[in-house]
Amino acid sequence: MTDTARTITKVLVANRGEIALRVMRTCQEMGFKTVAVYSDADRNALHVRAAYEAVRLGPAPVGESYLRGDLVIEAAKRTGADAIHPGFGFLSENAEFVRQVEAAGITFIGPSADSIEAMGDKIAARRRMIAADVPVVPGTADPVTDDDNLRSEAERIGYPVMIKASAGGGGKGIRIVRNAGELLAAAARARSEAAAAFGNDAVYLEKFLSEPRHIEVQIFGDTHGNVVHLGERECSIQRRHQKVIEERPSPLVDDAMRAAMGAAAVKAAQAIGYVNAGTLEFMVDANRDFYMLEMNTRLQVEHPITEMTTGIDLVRWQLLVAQGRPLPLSQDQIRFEGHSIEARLYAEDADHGFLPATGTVGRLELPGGPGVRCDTGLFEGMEVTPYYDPMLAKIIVHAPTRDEAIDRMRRALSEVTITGVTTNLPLLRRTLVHPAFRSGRYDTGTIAAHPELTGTPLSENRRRNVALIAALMAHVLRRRRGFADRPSAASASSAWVDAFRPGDAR
Amino acid sequence: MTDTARTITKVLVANRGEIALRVMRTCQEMGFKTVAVYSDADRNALHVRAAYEAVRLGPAPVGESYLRGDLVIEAAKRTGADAIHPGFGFLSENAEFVRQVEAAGITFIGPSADSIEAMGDKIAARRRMIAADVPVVPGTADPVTDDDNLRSEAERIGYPVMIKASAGGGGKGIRIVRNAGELLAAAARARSEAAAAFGNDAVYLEKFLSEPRHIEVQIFGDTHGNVVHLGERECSIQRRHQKVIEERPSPLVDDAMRAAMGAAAVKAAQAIGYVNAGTLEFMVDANRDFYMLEMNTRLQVEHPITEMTTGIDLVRWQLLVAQGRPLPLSQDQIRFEGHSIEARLYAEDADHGFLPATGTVGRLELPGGPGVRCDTGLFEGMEVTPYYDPMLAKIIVHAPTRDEAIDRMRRALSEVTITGVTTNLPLLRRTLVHPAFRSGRYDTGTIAAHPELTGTPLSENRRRNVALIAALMAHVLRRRRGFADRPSAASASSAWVDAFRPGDAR
Amino acid sequence: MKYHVLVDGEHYEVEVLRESGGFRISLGDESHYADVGTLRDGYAYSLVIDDRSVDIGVEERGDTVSLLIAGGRYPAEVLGEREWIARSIQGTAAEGDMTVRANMTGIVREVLVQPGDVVEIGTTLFILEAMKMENEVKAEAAGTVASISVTAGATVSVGDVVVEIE
Amino acid sequence: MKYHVLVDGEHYEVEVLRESGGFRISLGDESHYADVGTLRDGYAYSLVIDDRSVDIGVEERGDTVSLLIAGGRYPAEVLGEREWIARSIQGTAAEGDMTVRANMTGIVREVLVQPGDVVEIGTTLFILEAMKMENEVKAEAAGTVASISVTAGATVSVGDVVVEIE
Repeated sequence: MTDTARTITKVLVANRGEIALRVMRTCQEMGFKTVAVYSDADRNALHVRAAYEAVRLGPAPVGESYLRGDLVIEAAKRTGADAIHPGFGFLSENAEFVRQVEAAGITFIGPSADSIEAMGDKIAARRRMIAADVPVVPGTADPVTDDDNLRSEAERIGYPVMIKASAGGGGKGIRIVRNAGELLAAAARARSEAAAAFGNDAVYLEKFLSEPRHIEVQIFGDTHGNVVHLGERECSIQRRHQKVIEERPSPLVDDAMRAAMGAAAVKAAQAIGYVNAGTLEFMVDANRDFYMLEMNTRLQVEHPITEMTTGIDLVRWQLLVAQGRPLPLSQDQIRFEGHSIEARLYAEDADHGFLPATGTVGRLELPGGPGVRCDTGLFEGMEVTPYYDPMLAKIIVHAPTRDEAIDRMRRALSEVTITGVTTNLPLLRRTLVHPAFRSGRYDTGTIAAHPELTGTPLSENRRRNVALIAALMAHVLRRRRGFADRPSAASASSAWVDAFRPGDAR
Repeated sequence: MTDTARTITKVLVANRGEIALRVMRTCQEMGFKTVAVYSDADRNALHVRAAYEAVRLGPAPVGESYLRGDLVIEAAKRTGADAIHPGFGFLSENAEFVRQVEAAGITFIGPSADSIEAMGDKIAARRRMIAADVPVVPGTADPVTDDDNLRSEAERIGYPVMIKASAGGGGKGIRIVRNAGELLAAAARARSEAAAAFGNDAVYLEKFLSEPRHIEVQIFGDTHGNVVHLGERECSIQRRHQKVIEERPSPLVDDAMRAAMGAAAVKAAQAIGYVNAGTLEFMVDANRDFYMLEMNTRLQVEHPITEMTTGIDLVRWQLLVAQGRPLPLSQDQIRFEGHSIEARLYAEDADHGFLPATGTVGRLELPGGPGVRCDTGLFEGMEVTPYYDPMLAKIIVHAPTRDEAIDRMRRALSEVTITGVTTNLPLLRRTLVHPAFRSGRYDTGTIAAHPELTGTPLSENRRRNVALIAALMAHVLRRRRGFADRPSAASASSAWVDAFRPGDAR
Repeated sequence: MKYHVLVDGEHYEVEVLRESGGFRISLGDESHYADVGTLRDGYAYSLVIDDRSVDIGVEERGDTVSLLIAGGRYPAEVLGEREWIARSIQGTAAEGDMTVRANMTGIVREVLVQPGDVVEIGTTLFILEAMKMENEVKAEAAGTVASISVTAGATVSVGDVVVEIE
Repeated sequence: MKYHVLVDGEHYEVEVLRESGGFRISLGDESHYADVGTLRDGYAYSLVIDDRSVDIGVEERGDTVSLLIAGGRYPAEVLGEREWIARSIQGTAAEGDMTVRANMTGIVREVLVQPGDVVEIGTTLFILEAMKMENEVKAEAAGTVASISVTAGATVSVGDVVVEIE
C-alpha cells in the first residue's frame, strides 16, 4: 500500500441542493455512509433527508454556514466521516480548507491544495499554462491594481477587454469594457463583487473575443500518474456569463479538433500533476482556434452530459481516485455514445432582466421517461430564498442523435410545472426551437443577440385561450373561497370557507 | 410508395397508466399529437393530463371502458387520430379489434391481425413453431375438453403438468397440477378464470419444468422483410407466474446461447411474417436447453431494460415500422452496453399472500439520479382501485456492470416512499440483497422457495427503533389533532383542530 | 407522555417529552433527542435523531402507525397509558375466526356456500377478485354457515364481514 | 359570471357558466365546454376543454392569475364586472416612477444616494443582491431624493419601497 491508498467508509458532503444529493447517491451505491451539513434554511432539504446523518452548521447566510470550513471539519470529526466531498462552489476550490481537511486526517475528495492554488489564481495559472505550451487568451500576466496600469494594459490588449476576478469562477466578478470611458467604474465594481464573493479583490484583464464559443474538456487524473480526457462539453448558450444549456458532443467539434483539445487539456493537467476530476475551459473563436481560459479544479455543474455519453459515473471515479485506486479506464477504452443536452432551470425571470426570483414551491412536476434525468433539490413546499445559487434543477437528456436529443429535451421541458417561483423555463423552451440553436451555429452572445428568446408576444389566438382559461381558473379559485357573488356558490360549506385563510401559501 | 407507407399525425393510445404515458412521450418527441382515452376512475390520471386530447370511454370496469374497442375507434374518428397504439394488455392482442381499426382506415401500431391470431391461440402457435423447427415444451397439441382426455394426456406428459389458457398471457389462467387427484378441480377453475379473463375457456396441458428459468427474446420486424432480435431479457424472478424483477443480460446466457436463442426467435417471427415489436418467451431448464413457450405480439412491460442496454427507443421503432419505414439498424449494428434491471412495484401485500392492495396515495417519492428511470402513472392523491392491474411503477436502472446495477437498484428503491397503498417494495429490497439473486443462480421458483423474501422478523434493535419512532410520530400526529392530554397540546389552535376531520384521507 | 408500543408482538414503553424545539424519546436506558421537520402535515416528516437523519412517510389507521423508511414498511400499535390499561383488563375480544371478512377490497366473484352448509377448515367460502387476480377465501374454523352478507358481483372493502360461521 | 381579462394589455370579456358538472366558457363567438379535475386544490388542475386536455398549474396574486401550461407561464389580470367599472372610473393611480421599489427579494448591498441628492434618469440608486447576483436599481425619473427607507444590509421583499423621489 502506498501512502495514497486510503480507506473511505463515511463521506461528508459539504454542499447543498442537487449536487449534494447527486454525490450522496453514488456514495450510497458504493456502500459509503453519508453525512449532510445544513443551514437553518435547509433543515428539510432533500440532501438532509437523503443522508445517513445530518449536522447543522448555522444560520442561512453562506458566511455563517456553508462557507464555514471549521464547522464542516468539526461535523466530520463528530460523525466519524473519513472523507469530505465539496461538490462545486462553496469550499470546493479553497486550498486552505483542503489543507485543514488533510491536517485533520480526513480525505478530501478532489485535487490537492497545491493544484487548486496553481489554478485558482487565474493569473499564475495563465503563466504556467503558457510555460506548458497550452494556448491561452491574450491578456495581462499580473493583477492590475492601479488605474494608470489598467488604462495602459487595456490599450495594449485592445478594446473590448474583460475585467476578471483573479480568484473568480462561475462567471462571477466579470465585467466587459467596450471603451476607455467605462474602464475605471467597471473595475471598481468588479473588485467589490470579487471581494464579496471570493474574499479577494484582485482583478486582471483579458482580450474579449467577439462571439466566442465556450467549450470545455473534462479531464481525470489518478495518483498513479494517469490522466485521461472524457471529451468536450459545449457551453456557449449563456446569459450574462452563466451557462444555461450545455451539450455533448459540441456541434462545432469534429474528431480531429476533439483530439487536439483533449491533448491540450491533458497536457495542462499533467503540467501541475493534477489528480481527480477537473475541467479545462476553452474559448473558441470564429476560426475554430481554441484558447485555454481557466481550469475548474472540481466537478462541474454540467458533468451529467459527460456521464450520459460515456456511461461513466464521474463521482464514482472521484471516490475511487481519492482512495488511491487507478482510473478504471484508459484513454482508448473511453467511448462516446449518442448525444446529451443539459438545461439549467434557474429561479429567475428571464423575460425581465434575469431578475432572481424567490418564493415557495407550490405545485411541482418534474420530467421523466426514457433518456431523461433530472438532478434537483426541489420539493413541494420548499422555500427558494435569496441566500443561495438560483439553479433549481438540471434537466438532462440522452438520445442517439442531436435532433432526437433536442426533441427529447423539448418533451421533457413540457413536463415541467413549478408554481410559486418564477423560472427561466420559457427561455429554455424558446432556445431549443430557435434556428440558432437548432442549427448548432451559436455562441456566447446568442441569447443577448436574440431578444425574442427573452420575451415573445403571444399571438391573438393564444391570448384568447389564456383569457378563457384564466377566467375559468379565477372563477374556480375565487368560488372555493366563497367570494363569488352567484347564488350557486352558496354550495360551498362554511367549513370549506374556514379552511382557507389569507396567507395560506401552502 | 408501397401500400405499407402510411402517414401518422395523431396517435390515440388505447391504454392507461405508465404505458400510455410512455407511448405518448415518444409520440410527442416524434411530433405526433396524442389522444388519451379514459374511464371515470382515470379522469385525473397522468396519461389524460399528458395527452393533447382526451376522450372518456365509460365507467371504471374494463368491460365498460378500456376493453370497448368500438368506443376506442369512435374516439379516434372523433379526434381525427390516424393511428392507434394499444400498449399492452386490454386490446393489444385482440385480432378482431385490429381488423376493425384497419377497416376504419386507421393504422394499428403493432402486428397484423393474422400474426396475433397465429400466436394468440397458444395451441395453434405450438403447432406452427414445431413446423418451423423452433423448440417447444412437451405438451398437448390441442385443447383438452373432456375429463378422460385430460387424465390420459396428463399421464402421457407426466406429472407435474401445467394447465394453461389457450388464449392466455401474463400468467393468468395457469394452474400447476402435481398429481392426478388435483387435475379435474384445477382444470375447472382454470377454465372459469380463462373465460372471465379472455372470454375463451379453452385450456391445454404442458409439461411443468422443474425450476425453469424464464428468458425471453425481443424481436422486431418491418414491412420490408427484415427481422432482428435485440437480445434476451431474464424474467425468472416471479411470484405466482407474474414477473417481479427482470434483467438484461441474463446471468445465465453467454454469447453462444444468446446467438442461438436470437436465431430461434427470428426464425419463429419469420415463420409467420411478423411485423413490429414482439417477444418470444422461452423456458430454460437446468441443462440450459431452451424451449419456446409463447410469443407476445406486443410491446412488453419490461421493454425498458432492452432500451437501456441498446440505446434504442422501441416505441419509436414501432411508430417508424407502422409508417412502413425500414428498421433503423441491421442485426450487426445492434450493440449492447452495460447491465439493466427492472423492478416492478405492485400494489400488493407480498408479506401476506400477495393480496392486492387498494387505497389513496398520500405521500409519494420516486427515485432519480444517474442511471435511474421510473415509468409510472402514480401521483399524490391517486386512487388505486380494484379495477385495474396492480402494477404501479417500473423502476429501471442501468450501469456498466451487474454488481453496479444491483447497487444502483438498491439505492433507487431506498428512495421510494408511498403511503396509503401497500406495495411489494419490501420484497423487492430483500430480493436484491438475497444470495440467490446476487449470485445470478435463480429460477422461477426462487421467491416461493425462500419464505424470508416475503417476511423477515425484525431484529430486537430494529424493533426498538421502530417503537421509539412510532411513539414519536403517534405523539406528533395525535397532538396536532388536539387529542393529547398534555397541557402543552393546548397550543394547537382550534382552527387547526377544525381543519382535520375524520375521513380526511387526502 | 408515555406510550405502549407493540412491534411484531413485542411490547415497549416509550416516553416522548418536549425538549428545546424537539422531543426527547426514551425506551429503558436508551434516550435520544429528535428534531422533527414537517414536510407534509400528516404524511411526511424529516427526523434528525441525535445526528441520524430519517426521512419518513406515515400511515395512521386507528391505533396503528406505520412508518415508511427507505423503502421499508414498519407497522406498530401505539397506545396511551389509559388505552393500554383498558385493553389489559378487557383482553382481546374472542371473536375468533368465526367471522370471515374480505381480505382485500374487490368484487365478489362467486359465493360457494349457503346458510346451513357445514364447512371444514380450508373449505373455500367465496372468491374475491381485484386487479384481475382471483383470491379464494377459505374457512379458518369448522362449523355451520350462519349468514352470508353479500351476493356475487358486489364490491366489498377490506374487513367487511362476508360470512358468519357458528 | 362575466369577467374582464387583461392579457398582454389586451382586454377580453369572458363568460363562465356552470353546465352539467363543468363550465361553459365563452368569449365573443367562441364557446367551449370545460371539465375541471382538481389535482391539488388551489395549485393544480386537469382541464378537458371540448376534447383538448390541458394540465395546469395556477398562481394567484391579487387580481392576477398566472397559468403554467406545458412549461409556459401566462399571466392574466381577471376582474369582475364591479372591479372593472371601479377601475375604469378611477383610472390607474398616477404614482408614476417616483417611488422606487425593490425589484426582487434580496439584501440591500449598498445605498448610493442620500436624501436631497438630485438624480437623473439612469442614476444608480442602490444595489440589491440575491443568489450572489448584484442588481443595480436605477432611477426611472429625474428629481430629488425625498426619503430612503432602508440601510445597507437590510433584507427587502419584491415591491418594498426603497427610495422616494420628488
